[in-house]
Amino acid sequence: MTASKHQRSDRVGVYICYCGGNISDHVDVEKVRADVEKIPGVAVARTNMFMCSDPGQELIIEDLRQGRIDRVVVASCAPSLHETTFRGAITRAGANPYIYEHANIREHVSWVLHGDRATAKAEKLVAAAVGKARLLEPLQPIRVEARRHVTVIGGGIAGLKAARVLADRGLEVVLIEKSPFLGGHVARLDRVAPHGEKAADLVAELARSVLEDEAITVLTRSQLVGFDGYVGNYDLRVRAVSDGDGEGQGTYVPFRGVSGGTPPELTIETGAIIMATGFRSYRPRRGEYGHGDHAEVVTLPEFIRRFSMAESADGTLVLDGRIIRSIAMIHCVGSRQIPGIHEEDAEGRLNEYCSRVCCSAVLHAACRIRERFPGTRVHDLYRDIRTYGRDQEELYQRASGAGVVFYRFSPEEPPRVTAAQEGAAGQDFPLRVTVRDGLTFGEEVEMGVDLVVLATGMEAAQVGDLVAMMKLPVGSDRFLQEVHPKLAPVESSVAGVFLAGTAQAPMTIGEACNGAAAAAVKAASLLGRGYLELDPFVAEVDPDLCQGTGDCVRACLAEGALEMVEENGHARARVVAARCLGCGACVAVCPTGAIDLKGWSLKQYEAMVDMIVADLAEST
Amino acid sequence: MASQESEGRILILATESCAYPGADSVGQAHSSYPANTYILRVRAPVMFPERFYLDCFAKGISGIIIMSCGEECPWEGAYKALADRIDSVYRMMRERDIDIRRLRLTAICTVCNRAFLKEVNQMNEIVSELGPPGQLQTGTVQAVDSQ
Amino acid sequence: MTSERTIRCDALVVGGGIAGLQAALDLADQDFSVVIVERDLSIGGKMIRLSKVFPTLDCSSCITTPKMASAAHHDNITILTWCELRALESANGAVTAQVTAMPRFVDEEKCIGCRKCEYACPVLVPDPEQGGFSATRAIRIPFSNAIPQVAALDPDNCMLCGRCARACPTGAVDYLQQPREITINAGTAILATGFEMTGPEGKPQYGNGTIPNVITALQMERILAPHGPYNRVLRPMDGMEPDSIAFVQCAGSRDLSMGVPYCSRFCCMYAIKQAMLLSGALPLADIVIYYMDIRAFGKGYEQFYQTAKAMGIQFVKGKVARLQAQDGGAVAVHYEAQEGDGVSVDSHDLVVLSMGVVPHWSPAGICEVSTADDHFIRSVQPSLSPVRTDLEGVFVAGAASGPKDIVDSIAEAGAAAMEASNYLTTVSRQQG
Amino acid sequence: MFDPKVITALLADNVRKSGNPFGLANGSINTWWKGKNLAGEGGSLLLTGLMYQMVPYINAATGLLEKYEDTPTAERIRFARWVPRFLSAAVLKMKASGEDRNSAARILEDITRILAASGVDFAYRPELDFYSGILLYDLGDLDSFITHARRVAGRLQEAGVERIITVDPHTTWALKKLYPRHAGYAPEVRTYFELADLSGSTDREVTLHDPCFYGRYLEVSQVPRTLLAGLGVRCVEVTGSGPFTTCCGGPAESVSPALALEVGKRRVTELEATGRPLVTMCPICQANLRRAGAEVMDLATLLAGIVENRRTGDSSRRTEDRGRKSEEFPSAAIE
Amino acid sequence: MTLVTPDFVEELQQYGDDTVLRCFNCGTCVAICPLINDSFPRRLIRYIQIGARDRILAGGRDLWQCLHCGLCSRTCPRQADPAEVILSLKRLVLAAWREEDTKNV
Repeated sequence: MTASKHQRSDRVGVYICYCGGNISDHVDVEKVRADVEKIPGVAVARTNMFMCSDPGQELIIEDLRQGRIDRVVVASCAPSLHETTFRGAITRAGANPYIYEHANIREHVSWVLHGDRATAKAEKLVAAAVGKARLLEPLQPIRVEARRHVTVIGGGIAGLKAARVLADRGLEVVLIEKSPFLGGHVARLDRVAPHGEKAADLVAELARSVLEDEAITVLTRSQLVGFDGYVGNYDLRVRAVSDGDGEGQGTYVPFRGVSGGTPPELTIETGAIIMATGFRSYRPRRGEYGHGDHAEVVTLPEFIRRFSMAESADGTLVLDGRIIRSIAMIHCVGSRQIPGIHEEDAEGRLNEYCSRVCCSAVLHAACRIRERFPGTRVHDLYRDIRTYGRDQEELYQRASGAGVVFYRFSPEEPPRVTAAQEGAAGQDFPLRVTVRDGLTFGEEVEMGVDLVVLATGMEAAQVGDLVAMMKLPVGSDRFLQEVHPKLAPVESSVAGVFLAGTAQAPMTIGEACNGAAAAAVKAASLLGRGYLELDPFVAEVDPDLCQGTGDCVRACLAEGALEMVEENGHARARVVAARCLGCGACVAVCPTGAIDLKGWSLKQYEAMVDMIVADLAEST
Repeated sequence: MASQESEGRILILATESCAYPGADSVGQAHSSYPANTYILRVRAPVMFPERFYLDCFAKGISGIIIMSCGEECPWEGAYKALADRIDSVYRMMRERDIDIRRLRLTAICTVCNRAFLKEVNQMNEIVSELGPPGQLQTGTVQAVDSQ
Repeated sequence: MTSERTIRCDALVVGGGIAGLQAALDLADQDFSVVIVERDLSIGGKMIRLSKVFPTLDCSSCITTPKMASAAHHDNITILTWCELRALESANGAVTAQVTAMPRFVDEEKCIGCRKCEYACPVLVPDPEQGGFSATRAIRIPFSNAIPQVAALDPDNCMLCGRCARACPTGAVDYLQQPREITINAGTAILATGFEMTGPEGKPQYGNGTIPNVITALQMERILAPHGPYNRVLRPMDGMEPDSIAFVQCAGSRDLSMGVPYCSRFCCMYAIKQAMLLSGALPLADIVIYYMDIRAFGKGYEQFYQTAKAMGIQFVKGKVARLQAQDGGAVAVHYEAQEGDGVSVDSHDLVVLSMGVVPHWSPAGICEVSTADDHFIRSVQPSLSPVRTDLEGVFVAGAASGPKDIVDSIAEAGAAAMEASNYLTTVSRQQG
Repeated sequence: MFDPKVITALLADNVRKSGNPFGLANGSINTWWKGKNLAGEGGSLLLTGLMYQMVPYINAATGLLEKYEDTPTAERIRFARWVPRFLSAAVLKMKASGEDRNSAARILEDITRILAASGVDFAYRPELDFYSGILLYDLGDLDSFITHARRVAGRLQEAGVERIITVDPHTTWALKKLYPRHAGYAPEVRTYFELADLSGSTDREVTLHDPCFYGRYLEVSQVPRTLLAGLGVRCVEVTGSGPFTTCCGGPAESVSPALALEVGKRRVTELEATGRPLVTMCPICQANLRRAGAEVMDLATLLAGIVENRRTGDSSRRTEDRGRKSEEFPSAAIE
Repeated sequence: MTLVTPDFVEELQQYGDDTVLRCFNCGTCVAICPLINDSFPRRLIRYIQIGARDRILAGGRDLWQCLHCGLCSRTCPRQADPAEVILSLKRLVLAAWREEDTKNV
């Protein structure tokens, strides 16, 4: 609290710009100057052809240096153009930049009004700015010490990538993974669509470089159980989970990943957290496309694993000793579900979103089958082919060229998988798939198959414990929710907690790695200096006025930005500046006016209104 | 437009991320609108308590337009809190016999020139029709430093 | 008038669209100094010219301007607009770029963006920023929220009458301005050169651009923008309010016969978005989207698509084979109604083409970074590090490496900034 | 529509017997060259492929088929095993109009003038001017086409022909693309307008109808445009042009004259929208578009007219050619 | 109900076509075709893809409505060359007819 809290400045300098006629053609700038000079508190009022020019700025600097003024108002164009210019000039004069207020008399006056009315309105706006300026306080950016340390939760591809790039940037990293292995779902793939890199290579190389890096502590079979603190200064507790067996550290185990070490129970002091908690593969309901009823119906992940051990019989695929002459692959299993058509899960939920990666994954698998086993037919049953990404459409083309036959079904009439009827023509296959095919003019077509592969989608990982503990928002799709898809796409609403990869939404490996690096760059920007510099526009409590009602805490939009503390036996509100967003939601609800927003205070607005209505008061 | 312009003063609380640049955009387009409009730049209008609005009317402001970011508000939850607040201001205005058309909550984007002009002109018509709000409480105004 | 100027910085970002701005901000926020080189008169790229953006239907300008302003006011960022990259080399941990600052014929330092020149100019030209639907002047600020707010004179249309120079309060108009060469010495570079849309020209099936009331999606963006050319939805030929609007998907993508075999990725979503906005502006209009596959793959996209269906927007599966002008400005759409009557010809008042997305810039002859068959910049590690090119120290972000929606471009820009930062860190460690 | 099975069999039979689809002796239809004193040796061989010469017979046959197609008889006999006996050589010969024959002859003569004016060294040998067999290929009778093509190729190879100048798109396509693949014969093939190098000047506008084979399959539609532009003729384009040209309907004549007419009419409407004189460079296109009601000039007529500075486009010009007595010439039938 | 028998594609390859599987059923050929007001080329292509040989033979004569003008092939987004497919089918149908005739004789 500064001593001058309730005092008004008497040394406001007002500078009015001609803007080369843009203002002065419509506003009588000299009249404004003359009238403004009479406003109480105004020490100096000057005009200039171009306030933004060096001579214009010099006027301000000189007056400040000479001590003629201690508050500045410039009346010129829109603040978006030159507010920073004039704050800069004030800084150059050795003063605090926050003693500045801007009056917009070009965009809001001279460009929309002419004649006396323009001059009168300009005067009012300048007067209002003076009213506010008199109450302005010098402010300092809020400096919060921050640990140059990031904790990454999840040892899948996104977590590994985030850890890798953060360590390269010189930050310390702890990587926490629940399972004994690093690599997540990617480790369970064989080759990666659309280019066909070996998933094992991708994972092994990245995981080993993470394990070998001294700046990264890898904790496998570990779980986050405690979360406390705030941005830049989080305290985490990690506990070992007795889940499964590991191998020697750094060993690559096919379809499981790279083995990590065994963790101690520990506490981590960290500056930021990256959520790379990944996804869960959709598990078909019993009976969904015959899954569970027929052994020949498998999910795509299961198929990929078995296919890695495929054998050939004269160019025909052999899986687990069974000759596979014909395969049906069905898209959108557990994705793009529609209320009223699809069955809800046990918790009454539907996966209404598209899982994004399945189309390419299916087509990639289909190409691999056809190219390696030309004797095996592949039927692809889809709703829309979504080969959106680079080289993905080409994969679709390649699949067509390789002889994959496509069928388009509508969600209202999905394919039916049934056991083949005895004696029916062409039915020496164990299963038959029937579908009303949009491509064949809506006719029902039928195919005999040895295997049905279901392209199961992605579901949000089960991280309810973390969500509850860290108070993270989740979307209606149950994935972790970012603040805004474009303005803050990897930021969660908890400051210093970022989202990476499929924790946020279904993504390809490339997209997950991009997401991870994008989250990492935010963490690096945040913590790079070892301290955070936050806008000074935060709430401020006057303990003398605070009655401890707690209304402000309830109104606060940011978790933990306001708290109640005991002070001399009285409950008082306290602002945690590092968490305050500066929205002012608390200001409105305080019954005693004890809380206000620095730099944008309610009192300042009241002063502005007073200036706008000042002549009304005179006339009464 | 000038001939129909009311003497009543209209206060516009415009959010710094949406509506205030929106008003700048109207200026850039040189679209004229009534002169009795005073645009104040705010971070989030959710900071104003009920009494702020009532005081404004008491001080002689004839109409207030809150130009928010609407659903694009950068503060999650602020818009809803604001809407609730305005409902309660309306209640209080009715109790005090102040025509609730004098206060309006709207969303204006950075390039919503037409919407801006429409809001301003409509409010101008309203305050022309209604005249100044009740009796002035000079006491509040005298709080202005007048040495 | 030609003057040499050398700028030193940590990172050069080529392209000031949303990807370039995001990458620059993410670098600058780590205290790296950044120079953005933008070919256009303003930063903001394609995004600043859009109406609203899917799937949130946020006002595009409101999302872009804060990023533009942060970049413009950032202490660590220098923005060079109207600059052409002539050469970009990377060697020994350093990047050197040659840039030509094209003449605006207006002194950037003196111009205060007041537009007096624009009002004085007697030459009316079709406004490229409004899809050519409205007029602007031969000297102008390119569009209302352009950054910088500096006028530029279009020498192709200027008739050198001198009125702008007389009107200018700061004497900024300079008819003799010459190109200036700038050398940029940086530690790393990010290519965020973005995309361009193919036009209807060269597509005889769609009338080669000669059929009235067949417009491109970017033109529709302007019509729908709150500060668009008509202030409402009208069709360009006769100002009629269209009762029936068609969107033709894959009008320049997924089509070997048009030389763009790949998917342009975001057309499905913007068509759905435009359809939704249209149905808001013209509640009684019939809106049809002709498509092959609806690719609503991103977060919230499928739900957006289903909402559009529920709003009554029609989705017709079938690629439009041909468009034909009809009497009264209507357009005949020829397609196979696969879920209906087979060969069909439907008439619409306005047709919007979702054209193909192609790179905005080619590195050929400028930079040794290689491109793939699709002409976009090649990523050497498409899975683990999609932002990496085959030129050391040079990274790529956004649509420069393939069509990408805004969300994906922003994420990739962050990733490019991260990798570029690490490159700088590594080089300085090695050298220091 | 007539039974394609029967039509195909009939045409294949005719080609086998006479070397052309009508069962007429090549010598009896190929008479245009007489009295022209064309060089028989040296340079490239001008090979008309007899397409222009066949137009009078195509018109005659189409006229006859047309009469039957829409009758109740046709309904009953649709796709039946029915031999249209009126398609006999004798009937066709009788029905072929003298004017059509003269018109075709004049176009071919114009082509020789264009070649001469361009300084092209060419020879014409009526006994080596064969029908390419293209219709058999189009109808799907690949075996018959190959048999015929091999015979033609054999004769040309035997005569040492390595460079060929063609005058119509169908023959050009067949010789350029199909003969190398199916008959093992790959001479250098150029159309006459690709070789044309003309001077002259005029100031007029026309609309070109690109034949499918030139515009789409061979992609040479820019060649006549450039040539014309050099002579002061501007081409006013329709959307369906070049590689995206719209079919004239002609090729359907043999199975469905009604269909051919319908397609032709649609194309005529498209073309006539420019309001300019119509020009094409294919005898089939010209015949079918004329049947659909359009005035269509051949490119050769236009070019020759400009070079010789004569007025073109008047179908009744040069009446002195009319009724010129046709001379018989030794058989050019194969074998 | 049609039972899919994809082997037909291979049979057709003898008659020249090897592009039919490239077709992704967009319908361009159908709507661009100047002469047939039916789902003509794609219908046949689709029948080939699912192996509906009998249907193709039953409607074999309709193939000859195709003028081989090539517009469908030119505009085909997948370069599936519908015109060439039709030509191959004509050959296949002719061969089938001839075989039938031989049998009858």
